[in-house]
Parts: sequence; structure tokens; C-alpha cells
Amino acid sequence: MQEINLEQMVQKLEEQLGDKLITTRDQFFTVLNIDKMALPTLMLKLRDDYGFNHLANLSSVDYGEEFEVVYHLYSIPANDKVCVKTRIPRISAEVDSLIDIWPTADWQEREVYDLMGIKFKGHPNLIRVLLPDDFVGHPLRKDFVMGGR
Amino acid sequence: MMQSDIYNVNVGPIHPSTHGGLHAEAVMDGEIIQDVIVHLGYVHRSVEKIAESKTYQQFVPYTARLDYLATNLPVLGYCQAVEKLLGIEVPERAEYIRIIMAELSRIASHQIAISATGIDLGATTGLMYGMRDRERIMNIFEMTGGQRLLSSYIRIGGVGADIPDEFIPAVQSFVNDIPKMMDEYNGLMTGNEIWEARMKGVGILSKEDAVKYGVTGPNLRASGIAYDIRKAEPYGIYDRFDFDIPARSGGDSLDRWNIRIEELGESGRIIQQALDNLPEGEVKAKIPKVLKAEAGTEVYHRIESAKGELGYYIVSDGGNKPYRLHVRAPSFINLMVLPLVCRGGVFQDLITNIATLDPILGESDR
Amino acid sequence: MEHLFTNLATALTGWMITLGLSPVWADVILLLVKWIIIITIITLNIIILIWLERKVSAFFQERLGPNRLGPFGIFQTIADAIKLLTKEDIVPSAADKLIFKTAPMFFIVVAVMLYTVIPMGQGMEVINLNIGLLFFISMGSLSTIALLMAGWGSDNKWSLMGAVRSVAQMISYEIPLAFSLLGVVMISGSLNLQDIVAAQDNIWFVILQPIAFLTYFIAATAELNRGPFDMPEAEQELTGGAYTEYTGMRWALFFLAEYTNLVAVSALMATVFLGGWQGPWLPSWLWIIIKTYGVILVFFWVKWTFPRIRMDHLMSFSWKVLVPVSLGNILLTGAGIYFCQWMGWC
Amino acid sequence: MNGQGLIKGLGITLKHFFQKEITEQYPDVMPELATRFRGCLQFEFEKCIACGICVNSCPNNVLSFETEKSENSKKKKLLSYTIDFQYCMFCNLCVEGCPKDCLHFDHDFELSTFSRDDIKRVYLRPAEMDEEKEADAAPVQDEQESKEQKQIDAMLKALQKNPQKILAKMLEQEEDIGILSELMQSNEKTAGKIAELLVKDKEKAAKVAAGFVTKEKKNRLQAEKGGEE
Repeated sequence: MQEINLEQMVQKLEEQLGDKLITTRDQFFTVLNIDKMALPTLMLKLRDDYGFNHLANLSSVDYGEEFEVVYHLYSIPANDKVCVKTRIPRISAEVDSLIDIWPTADWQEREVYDLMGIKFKGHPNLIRVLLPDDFVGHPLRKDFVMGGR
Repeated sequence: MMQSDIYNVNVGPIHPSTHGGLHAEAVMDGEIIQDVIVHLGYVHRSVEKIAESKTYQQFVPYTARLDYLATNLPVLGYCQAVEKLLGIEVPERAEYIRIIMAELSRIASHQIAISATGIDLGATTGLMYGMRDRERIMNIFEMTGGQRLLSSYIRIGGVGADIPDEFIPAVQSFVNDIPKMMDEYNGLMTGNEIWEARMKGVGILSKEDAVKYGVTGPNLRASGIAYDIRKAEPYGIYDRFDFDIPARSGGDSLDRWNIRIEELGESGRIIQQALDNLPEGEVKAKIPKVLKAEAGTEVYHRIESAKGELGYYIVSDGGNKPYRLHVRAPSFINLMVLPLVCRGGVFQDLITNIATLDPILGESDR
Repeated sequence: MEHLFTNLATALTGWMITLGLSPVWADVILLLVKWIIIITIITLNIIILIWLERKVSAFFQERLGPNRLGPFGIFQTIADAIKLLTKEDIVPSAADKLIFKTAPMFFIVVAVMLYTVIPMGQGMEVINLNIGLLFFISMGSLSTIALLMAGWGSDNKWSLMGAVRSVAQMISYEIPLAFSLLGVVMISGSLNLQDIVAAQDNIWFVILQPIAFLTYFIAATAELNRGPFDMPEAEQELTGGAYTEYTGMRWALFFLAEYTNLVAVSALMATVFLGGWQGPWLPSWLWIIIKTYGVILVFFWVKWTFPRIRMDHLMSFSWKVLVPVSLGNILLTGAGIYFCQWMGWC
Repeated sequence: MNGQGLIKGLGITLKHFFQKEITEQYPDVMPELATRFRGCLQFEFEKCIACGICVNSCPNNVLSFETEKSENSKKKKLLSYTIDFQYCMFCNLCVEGCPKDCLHFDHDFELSTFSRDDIKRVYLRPAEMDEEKEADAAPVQDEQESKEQKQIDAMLKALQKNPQKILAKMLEQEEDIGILSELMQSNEKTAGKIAELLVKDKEKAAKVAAGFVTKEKKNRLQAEKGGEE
């Protein structure tokens, strides 16, 4: 793997993906906001061309009208880091599964499906992982009504 | 050609060797495992949802309940994540105390892993020796934080209180005894021929699979990748310490076991250095009573917990509570390779593999 | 002291004959009395033995062990026995009731039968069988059936796995067990246990037959289902194996039988390899007790140190190591005997 | 497969066979607890100013209290304070938050009760508090004395409940501790004296305790001799 420069990488990716990719930076991460249709393309590029072989974290945030799926990628051993985000509408909460690119996405995607109710297209075994199978609702959504004390 | 039936055996959720509420459904052909289906969620407490209704400080004790065998590590990770988010500076003395407590927790967790592997493989006496040595760490935790197991001692901005006078001698004597403990575990178990026969070549996890499946921590290092977040992306003051990352290349159960024993010694080295350089001063930063992060800021902070990469992803909406908190639990992800490493082995290997993968269900189920 | 029990027996027979019983009936009654005494001793002995194992294992692990009930916790086992007796007796609804219920009884009966031939002192055995050793080995192998009955009758996957394991294990280890004893038989020229003891007048067979001794020890551990060969039970894997579904007194019977077997096998080991009841100063029946307990302590020591061996390793160890070694031992013994005769030493 | 490892393992267990056991004999012998040990949460009613910081800092809604607004002053009057132990995580956040130090953890860790209702602890407003207020300016001397008296009472209770542990700080030999605790149980005056001294002057208390023990020993010795004669 050749040494990569994050700046160069972002520039190149922006050229290749055009307006589907919007790059922002916060204190800690370079954030690649990608259109959900181009997600697998970008991820494959990141893994194969830039050595991001470690999908550390796969999470999701409920922003009301939209969900955001967040991927934190690291490269071992080069130790670069990048954050990929994609927004999907609440009504048709579906995004491509990354299980073919990183098998570690398997349970992480199942967890997001379980708790946030986002469907992953192409996942071979998309069933609940933490909650019982007969559970109704997705508790991490902000409109989930909590019971109890 | 022999005709045989495939049958399923439910290992757990109530089974002596599943380290909590793990339910592994083994698909077996005689004594040979064809596949393992892992069912999780028996210890699910929806910690991530609870976090959304608690203030940043209030959530601290909950994090201790994630990895209840190494309580200071998840607390440290959370507190550092919040400090990163809010830009809080932690006093020097507190940093050193945190390192000591974190490494003690790592040792305690590894000792549980070691002794639990002992009892899972039938060496009951190994369990007692590991527990006996861990007891000394529990006493140190009781001395500093007041609680033995779930000591919520590390706080946002520092630690709960300064260390008592008897702390340093107790830690020092424990650190001095670590080589002796390692010798004992090695003598009783590692060197034992039966032990070696049960572990060598069992549950092989290749380098490539380990990375693909996102396995981290001792399990990754046993597969031949010397990757440790303490070195790769030092958090706190880990860059000031001199220590090695033990790594093996086989990726089998024996390697995973040996890595944990070697890490006891490395943690001992870190604690020794921290004790030698412990500065005087404050132990808690001056922070406001109500902590608020700027709206829209977010952080992903990861630490090397005893089980692997423990990450906290916190999103803030400007309030005093996290808008969204996600825990990247190493046990959850490490457990994913259980079917992979078990396939083709005999039933007893399943027990060995669960023990050496060392999952903690409180963390994996959250 | 030496002839305390034999004299008692003679006196009892004499007394019964004076009462007008025919000598045959007197013998039968004496046999019964011996049986009852043996069963009583076994039960009492096992209470001590269970306490001893808990205490010894505790000391290995830097614990205290039972220490609340009575001095040094000696009454703990009795309390446990009462608890087990009063527990609810659960028979799984899917179980094969007859087999499930008879299995523990079968097991304990077989275990007690082993004591018939063991010489407990000079002239002290229930029956002085010519084929005592053969009887012991064949009786010992019957316990396999009891475990298979328990495992099959329970209708539980764990139990069945335990039972299948135990059958495989016990049948495999019977062969080296028998072969290792064959060397002793060749030297002493008898299957009678009293003769074997007498043949160790000058030198114990453990010195003449060290390989056989070691093979016997390993094979016996496996036969007893004791750690590191406790595969059929394997609490951490099979959650109790064949005993998973048993509760209360039925389970206690299995436990009792296991310890009975332990004592019997250890006593045979003392008889065959350690000079039996022979020894200076003390009465013969005390010597055999001391030797038996010595062997038992070694069994404890081994169990509480080693991890459990894996099933396939266990089988290959028997067939690839123990069987050839014990066969080689027979060859070696034969050659040795021939050499001795050729030299005119014996 | 040469068996060296097996023999080494046997050696290690044999070595431990002869070592001293480390079992703690709870409940016969109470464990030695660290000073900071968090057992049971205690509340001191008199000190509380009903600020509510503890309630806000508690992660699990364990604490709650009721107040009443006095007519003539702005100050809120605390009526009752409830600790619902079944939810307590013993995290110490309330203790750290309290500005008046009215919450603290004591060393009593045996918190199991027979019924669920007993888990909840409700502190009601003590009647003296209102009376004191009416008396307005009570002499400072008295206050100190009553405080001391309370401490003595608490000590006496503690002595009756668990004499061994407290006495272990003063006396070294176990035999002596046993003698003194027996003595205190039979004689309330002795217990009262020791409790008082423990609060006021610990050194003197140790001396007096030792004195009591020697005296009692002598008495017993004489009694034994008398019995023999």
C-alpha cells in the first residue's frame, strides 16, 4: 500500500464522484458525506485503493425526517481514519449492505436494523440481534414511546 | 459410508461455560460442529437509549456496567470521549491515576479470562488462583473508589477523589508480584501437555479473517497483527510510557491465551512507570455543574479495552444530554467470528473458543 | 489385633453351629453378614471420603473447604445426604421411565459387587475366588451399561452425549487396564488376589512392573470417569453428562457408586501393585486401608491439578499409546520370566 | 508429551496444599472494609437545606423529598426524604454533589430485607427540629453537648451491634476482645463508659479497655481457683 495523503485522497474522490460527495471537516475526522446510491462504490474505493481495511464502527442517528448512517473507517497498520456518512429519508429507510466489503458489517447492520429500523439491501440474514424476535418497534428512534419508571 | 443426522445443541443461555447470557446454538454432526448460530440479547439493557435521557455526568455509572470485569476501562473511554467533545483538560495527576486504574482493570479482566478458561477446560484450581490474585485488585478498587466491582471512580474531568495513602504500597506490592503470578499460571496450565493439546490448533483465526471481521484486542494480536490503540492512536498519556505489544502468529486458542498472560506483564510495566512518575496536584478539573456541548458536534473516541477496541460515538444537539450515543463494543464484534473458528472442530473446542475469545456479555448486549 | 475379624467370623460360625444350624447354612448366613458389614463400611467410608475430597481440593486451592458443621466440617456430608434424601424426585416426562429409574440402582449394585473379591486383610474377603482378578475386571466393565442406561433413559442431548462418550471411553480403557494387570498375573501365576498378595512377600509388583503400574493408574482414572478423564460428566461442557436429569437420591446413588468404584479400584491397585495387606507392625486390615487411602489421595491430587483432556485425544491416547505400551509390557514380562528361568532364578 | 508440564503442575498444587488458606470467614468474621467503602446511604436530616442537587445528580431517580414553604421566611422546610434503595447504583454522585455533606455511605453492606417495602427508606422530619427553631437561640454549649451525646449514643449502638470490629482497633489479642465484648454485653455501664471515652479520647479509651480486660482476667482466674478449692 503506497503512502496516502488524506487531502489528495479527498480531492481525487471528489473528482471521481462529483456532486455525490460533499466533504466536511470537524475537529477529529474528515467526513465524507455521500449520496446513498454511491455508497458501495465509495466504500470499495476506500478499501481497495486507500487501505481502509478496518470498519471500526457502524452507527446511525435519527434526525427526524432523515436518518444518518455513520461509518468510521480506520486502516491497519497505516492508521489513517475517515468518517463516511450517508443520509436516507425516514419513509424509505434503506441503504446498501456492506457485508461483502467488510464481513464485520454483518452484526453491526443487524443491530442498526434492530434498534433503528434501517433496512440493509443485500444483507443475507437481516433479523433482530439484540431484541427478541417478536418485539414491536425500533427503540432508538426518537418517536419510540418508552414505558417503565 | 456412514449416515448421520445433524442435530442442534443449545449451549446456553443457561450453561456453565458461556460467561453470562450467551446462547450459542451448535449444529452438530456427532461430536463435530458444523455451524454455530449465536443468539444475543439476554443481557440487553438498552444502554444507548438510556444515555439519551441522562446528563453527561449521570451516564458515567452506567458505562461501568458495560464491561463489568474491567470497570474502569469503559468508564475511562466514556469520560475521555466527553472530555474530547467538550474540550476539558484533565490534570496531570488524574491522568496518571487513570492509567494506573485502567491497567489494573485490564489485569483484572485478563485474570478473569485466564481463570475462566481454566475452569472451562476443567482445571478448577486454575480458577481459584486467578481469582485469588484478582482479589488484590478488587481491594485496591475498594480503597480508592469505595466499590469493589463497579467502582465509578473515574469521572468526567478527572477522578472521583485523590488516592488514599495506602494505595501506592498496595499497587507496588501487586506489581512486584505479577511475574510470580504469571509463572504460576504458566506452570499450572500453559506448560501442561493436556492443556497444550486442547488449545494448540484449536479455533484458528487467520490474519485476513481477523481484519475482515473487525476483531480487535488480544484476539487480533494473537492472529499476528501487533495493533494496539494505545500505540497506534495514543489516548490520555499513553504516549509517555514504554511498553511492548505482545503478538503471536498462529491465531489459535493457545496464542490467544498466551497473549493475555503476556499482557499482564506489560500492564505491570506501565503501572510501574506511572507509579514512578506520579506528580502532585489536583485530581479533578474545574468543570461547570451542567455540561453542554455545542449543537451538531460529535465525536468518535476509541480506547484499547481489555477485550479490544471500545469506541464511543457521541452526537450532541447542544443540550446537557447526548443526542445519540453509540457504543462500539469489542465483545459484540469479536463474537462474530465464533462460528468461523468453531466450524469443523469437536464440541469441546466450542467451549475452548468461547473462553479464549473472552466475550463479556454485558458489553456485547449492552 | 491381626486376627480380630477372622476370629470373630470363626466364633460366629461356631456359635451358629452350636445353635443347631447345618454348616452350609451357617456359611450362607456368614456370607450375608459379611455383605452387610461391607455395605455399611462402604457407606460410612464414602461419607468420610466425600468430606476428604472437598477438604483436600480446598487445600489445593487455598480454601478452607467445609468448616461450619461440626469439627472441621465433618458433618457436612451427612447434612448433604439428608438434603438429597428430602429433595423432590423429578423424572422427566419424556424419559424412558424404567431405564431411567433402574440405572442408578444398577450402577451401585455393580460397584458394590467389586468388593466381593478384594482381600481386606489376611484371610479377609467375602469369597476367595480363583478368578478374582477376572471377576473384578468384568464387573467393573458392567458400569458402562449403567451409564448408557442413564444417558439413554434421560432423553436429553447432554445426557446422551455423556453416555456415548462414557461408553467409548470405558471400553477403550478396559483393554489397557486388563493388559496392565496381565503382567502381574504372569509373574504371580494366579488370578486369585490372595495369591497375588502372597507373591509380593519379598518385593512389591510396583517395582517389578512399573510400566504396568502407570498404565493401570491412567486407565483406572479413565475407568472411574475422574478428572482429567471426566468426559462423561464434564460439568463445564455437558453440564453433568449422563447425570444431568437426575435429582435427589437418584443422583446421590450415582455419586455414591462413583466413590464406591474409586475405593474399589484403589484397593485393587494397593492389592496388586503395593503388596496388598502386607506390612510390618500394624494389623493387615489397617495396612490395606492405609494403602488404599494413599492411592485415593493421589487420585484427588491429579484430578484437582489437571485440565480435562479432549475426547478425540483421549481415544487416540488409549489406542495409540496405552494399548501398545501395555502389550509391550506383557512381552517384556514374558521375556523377563523366560530369562529368569533360563538363569535358574525362579 | 514428555510429562514435564504435568509434573510441574502437580508440584504447584502440592506447594499450595501446605500454604495458608485465604478464605474469609464471613459472616463469622466480618471483612475488613476500606474507609471509603460504600455500604448503605445515610441521610442526616438536620443538615439538609432541600436544595435538590442530590436528586438532580442521581442517575436512577433513587432520591426524592417533600418540602413545604414556610409562611414567614423564604426558606423551604424539608418534610420528608426518601431513598429508594432498590434502584441505587452506589455511584457516589449524590454524595459528591451535596453542598452540606448530609449524605454519606456507611459500612453496612448487608442490605437485604424480607419484604420489598423495607427497601425504601423514608426519613421524616424529627419533632425536635421544629422545637429547636422555636427556642430560637439555643446556647452553643448545649448544642455541642447534645451533638456529643448523639455521637456517644451512636457509638453505643455500634458497640452493641458489632463489638469485635470496633474493639479490634484498641485491643490486639482476640482473646481480650472476646472478654471485653462479653463484659459489655453483661454490663451496660462498662459499655457506656467505653463508648463515651471512644468519642472523647481514644487513647484513654484504649487504656481503660485494657484495664477492664486485666481486671476481668484476674476475676476469672480467681473464680477458677475458687472453684477448684
